[in-house]
Formats: sequence, C-alpha cells, structure tokens
Amino acid sequence: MAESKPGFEVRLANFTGPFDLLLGLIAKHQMDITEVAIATVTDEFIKYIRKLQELGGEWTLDEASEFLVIAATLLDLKAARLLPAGEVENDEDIALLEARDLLFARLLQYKAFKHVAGLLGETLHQEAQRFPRQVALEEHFAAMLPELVWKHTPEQFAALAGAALQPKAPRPTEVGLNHLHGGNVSVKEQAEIVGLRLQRESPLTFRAIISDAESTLVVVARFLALLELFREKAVSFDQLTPLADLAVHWTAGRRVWSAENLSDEFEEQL
Amino acid sequence: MQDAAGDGRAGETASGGPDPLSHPGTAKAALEAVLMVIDEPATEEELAAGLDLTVETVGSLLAELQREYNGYTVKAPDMDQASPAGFGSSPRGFELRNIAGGWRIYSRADYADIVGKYVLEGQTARLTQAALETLAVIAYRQPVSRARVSAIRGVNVDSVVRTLAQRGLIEDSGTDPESGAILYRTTSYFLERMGIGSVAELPQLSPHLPGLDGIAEFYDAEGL
Amino acid sequence: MQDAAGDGRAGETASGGPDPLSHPGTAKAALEAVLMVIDEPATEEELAAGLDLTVETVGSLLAELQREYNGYTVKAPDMDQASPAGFGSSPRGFELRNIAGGWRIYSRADYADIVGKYVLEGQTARLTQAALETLAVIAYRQPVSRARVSAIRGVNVDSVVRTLAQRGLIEDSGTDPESGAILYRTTSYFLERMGIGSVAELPQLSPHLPGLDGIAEFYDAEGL
Repeated sequence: MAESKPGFEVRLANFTGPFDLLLGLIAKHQMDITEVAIATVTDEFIKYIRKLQELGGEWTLDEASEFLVIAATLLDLKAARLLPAGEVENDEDIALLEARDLLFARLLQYKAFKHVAGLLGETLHQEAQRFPRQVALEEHFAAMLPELVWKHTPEQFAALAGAALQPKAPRPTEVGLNHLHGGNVSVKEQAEIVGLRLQRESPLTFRAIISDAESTLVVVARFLALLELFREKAVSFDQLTPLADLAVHWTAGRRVWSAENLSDEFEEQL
Repeated sequence: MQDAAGDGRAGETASGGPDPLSHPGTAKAALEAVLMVIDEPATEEELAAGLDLTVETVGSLLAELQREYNGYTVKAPDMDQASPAGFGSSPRGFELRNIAGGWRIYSRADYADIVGKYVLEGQTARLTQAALETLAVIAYRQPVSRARVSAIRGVNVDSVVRTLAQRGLIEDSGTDPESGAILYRTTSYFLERMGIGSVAELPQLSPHLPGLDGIAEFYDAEGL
Repeated sequence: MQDAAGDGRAGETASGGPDPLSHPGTAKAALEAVLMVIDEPATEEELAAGLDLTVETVGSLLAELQREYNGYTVKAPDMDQASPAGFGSSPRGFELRNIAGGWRIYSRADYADIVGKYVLEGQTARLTQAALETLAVIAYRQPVSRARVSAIRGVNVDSVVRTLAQRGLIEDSGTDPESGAILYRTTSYFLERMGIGSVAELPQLSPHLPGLDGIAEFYDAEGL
C-alpha cells in the first residue's frame, strides 16, 4: 500500500476519505491510533489537505467539506492540548474529550471496515476466476415458452419509456447528522458574521465572539476565520497574559469589507 | 449409493428413450441435463420439484456430481468394487458449486485466463477502494441508510451507492420507518460474486475491532 | 492418446496453479472449461486460437470429449489398459454437438421432456414491470449496451436483458467500437407485438421530458 512508501506521496486517488488519510498518517508515524500525537498528525493532515487542494481538479466541495470536518476536530483537539494539562473544568473540556473519543472510535471502526473491504476485494477477485454457465436457452426449449401476453399500446409503452428515462433526481440525504458529522459550517460564512460584528463593535473578546456559537464546529470555524482575517490584516489581537481573554480589534478601518474578498483564499485553503 | 455400480449399464439402456427417473443413474443424468439450462443458481427444492424427486435424493445426487467433476483417483469407499470405471478420475474443466443458496455450473478457476478470452459478459471491472469500503459497510450493517454508511466512511457515498446498485450488488430494501431514509442491502448476486451462501458466511468483523465492544451499541444508540 | 492414462495424475497436480497446456489432460480440461461457458458455438479454429493449440489437436480433443459425454462401457481400444478408470462410462446429461461448424455443450436430447418441464415451470406469459421498463429504454435508446441501460434504470439489468432476448423482443446488434460492449436493439417481433412498422413509428416521448441527448451526457458523465 501507498502508506508504507517513504515521502508519502499524495494523490487524491490514494485516499477514499478523511479517515483513510488520517490512518495513513498514523501508519506513517508508526503510531498506535489510541496514542496519536495530535499536534503532529493535525499539522500534516492540514498540510495534505492543502496539497490535495492544489493538485485536485476533481476535488468537489462535498469531499472537501468532509475532510474539513475532521481537520476542524483535529485542530480543536490540538488546541485543547495547548491548555494546562489534565484538568477537566467545564462543559467545553468535556465536549472536547467526547469529540476526541468519538473521533478515535470512528477511526477505529473505519479501520475495521477498510480491512474487511480488502478481504471482500480479494474474494471477489478470486471468485471472478470462475465463470458461470449462463447460456441462452436452447431453441427448442425457448420455442416451448408460452406466447407472450402483450397489452400495451404504443402510447402506453411511450409513457413507460418516458418514466424510465426520466433522470432520477438525487434523493436528499435523509438523516440529520449534526451530532456526529458536524453541520455544514462554512468558514467563509463565519468570517462574514465575525467581520460584521467586529465592524459594529471593536474590540471584542474571543469569548464574546463565540458566545452564541451553537457547536464546537462553529467555534473552530470562527477561530479559523479570525486567523484568516488576521492574515488579511483586517484584525489584530492582544492578550494581556497567557490564557487571559483574547481581545480582537478590527483594523481594516472603514473601507468596505466583505467575506467575498476572502473567499478565494478560503476556498483554496480549506 | 449402493446402486452406483449399475449406473453405467442403466445409462446405456436408457439412451433409447426416456427412462423413469426412479433409476438413480437416469435421475443423475437428468439432473445434469437440467443444470445445463439454468441461468441462475437453482435450489435443491426447485430441482427436486422439477425432476419429481425428493430433496434428499437431489441433494445426494448433486454431491455425487460435484465429486465426479472435482475428480478423484481412488474409488470412493462406498462405490462397488465391481464398477468397471467409476465416474471420471481427473478434475473436469468445470465444477458444480452451491452458492447463494443454489447450485450452478462454473468453469474451473484454473482456466480463468483462457475462458476469459471467450466470455465477455460477467467480466466486470474491479471495484474501486471506495466502492469496496461502501459495499463492506452495507454488507455488515444491512439494512442501512446512505447517511449511516457515509458517517462510517467519513465521506458522501451517494455516487458510489448508485454505482453499486447499477452493478446489481446492492438494492433498495424499503425505507426506515422513522427517518424515511432508503435502506440498502446486498443482493443474491453479491453472494454469487462472493461465492458464499449467505451474508452470515462473511468474515467476522469483530476481530478487526480491537477493544471496541461497546462501539456498535454506541452508534446504535446515537440513532445512526 | 497414449497419454490418456496419465491424465488423472496430471490434473491433480495442476490444480495448484495453471499448468502449461502442453499436457493433453490440462488442454482437454481447459477446452472443456471454455465449452461449458460459451453461449455461441465456437469453431475449431476459434478454440485452437484461444487455447494456443493446433486445430488438429483441438479436433481430436473434441472428439474425445464427445465420446466421454456419450459414454461407453468398454474401454476404447487406444486407451492404456493400466488406466484405473478412464473417463466416465455412462452417458452424461449433456452432450457436445457440432452444429454448422461450431461446437457447444447442450443438454442431452434424451432428457428434453424433463428439461422442458423444468424450464416451463413458473414461466409466465407476461413480462415483469422491470422487463417492460428495460424494453422501453432499449426501444428508445437503441442500439444500447446493458451498462448504459443499467445506468439509466439504476439497477443491474443482466438477467432481464437475457429474458427479453430469450423472448425474441431484443437482439444483439454488434459491439460498441469503443467499449467493446454488446449493443442491443429491438427485433421485428417486437414491432409486430407493438403493431407498428418500424421504430420510427414509436410515439414521441413527452416534449416536457428533458432532452434525451442531455440525459445521455448526464449518464456518460457518471463514467458508465
């Protein structure tokens, strides 16, 4: 498999999804899933997504967002590691722990399926060596078949054809997965919200900016949005002491600003 | 089985016209004749009904044919020593297999390369890794919605599911009463392609899930 | 022919992997494997080419197989007396026939009554909904491959297409030059049943259906 190769060459075709990529990275570092060095893996994961983005013409938004969800979770975990160790103090910490356990549980489960998928593939290949006898019915038997009852008028037949040829509308994805999958949180959208809010009132603490975030994912998205805004020189930060409240200042002035200006940058990055 | 020695002679005298199937030799050849025209696996019950034999008789005749096709050099212990020839001694180019709940004739795997030159149908392209993973999740979690498969794989599986359905490996199996989501299951064609009798024969998933005993329940509780 | 006695042993050792066909036993089994699964009768030349044997060798192997299937009680004079078993002694349920220069395995005529009864069992005079829809797609998209029909219908149509062909409603119309897939078209029997003179007389599809050309591209884009 590609994972074992040095250099870990990235091609989109190498991975069937974010878990596959994550497993690949873990394997590359010869780490056990249960004791993954989050920081290392997160950085590489983000790096590879970025590289895939640069390479990939076939990279659809849909696929990208799946990778992004995992990336956000990893970032979240990495961020949590930077906090003073060990203490579970509030709901946020507990949520982080749950997010981590869930991620690893899903990763392990995926690994099991990936493995049996390999077994299925081998079996299917082995079995394809045998060809079933599947010949047309000998003519004298075919001639014995009862005369076909045919009641359709050409118009009825055409109606049938019309229905059969109608492209089937892709059926909507049916179950809400927000509790597991994360909703479709767009960094761009969050940047828009954060930007407008800061234009109205500045400075704001990070705590205030995320005070109405409905999920961890939104917190992560707003955090990423702020980093992007910082790169765009639209905001600046100050923090009086480590772990004190982070104050965010709007520095883009009164010039007309919208997240649209950032959109290309964002889409390429994530 | 004690009649096996007489098969040869019975077959010859029967060649003039249809013999009552009460004679085992004739019954076996008739069964073989039917196996030549079926185009999907036939169950022992179907064969028995069509041939007017008991299911037990059909079962033992099928086993006998299978053994003949696979070849043997020593005579089976239950064969009469007086039998002049027995039935074949080297493996034939084909085999009789019991898969997906039915019996069917297949070319022997040893000759795949040669047979493949003549058979265009049924030579399907290998499945991609993504398709295999999706198929595996559906096989082990069926009936299952696309959303759940997607949650396990971490990616959207809509187009892969469509491809698997077009290939006949999976099918709709109704909708989930709660969510209204379409549920998918594997088909008997999948079993045929896997060479197994039922999904119960798939390799166990649990050994691949070290220390994750609670996980399945956890996900079930999550309503996925 | 003097090698016939060794066939049994050769066959067994070969079961581990593909053996060179230079050994007559292996060649015969490979030939048998091909004959068992081909749908259209194959000429000796075609068989010789695929098996990498001379036409003469194929001819004598075919004769040998034909004799085995037809059964014999005394050993053929050219068979080594030391052969423990020879190959079969009673007629099999199938036979190898040469029709118009092509060879194929058929069910033995002696069992035609039984086979006919089996075939007719459960046969209906009506087409299933799946068969009707598939026929409709073929009628309006002909000539069309099964893969394409599968893509349009979202399910595997292999067995339905076989039924339609068996019913004489559709037929092979050559292969797609690009993919090599078999293309199907409707037959004159289909026109007869529809009561029309040509496919051009089929009613136009509803104008508010999306253009069929667009559909084609849509499905082609799916890589099918």
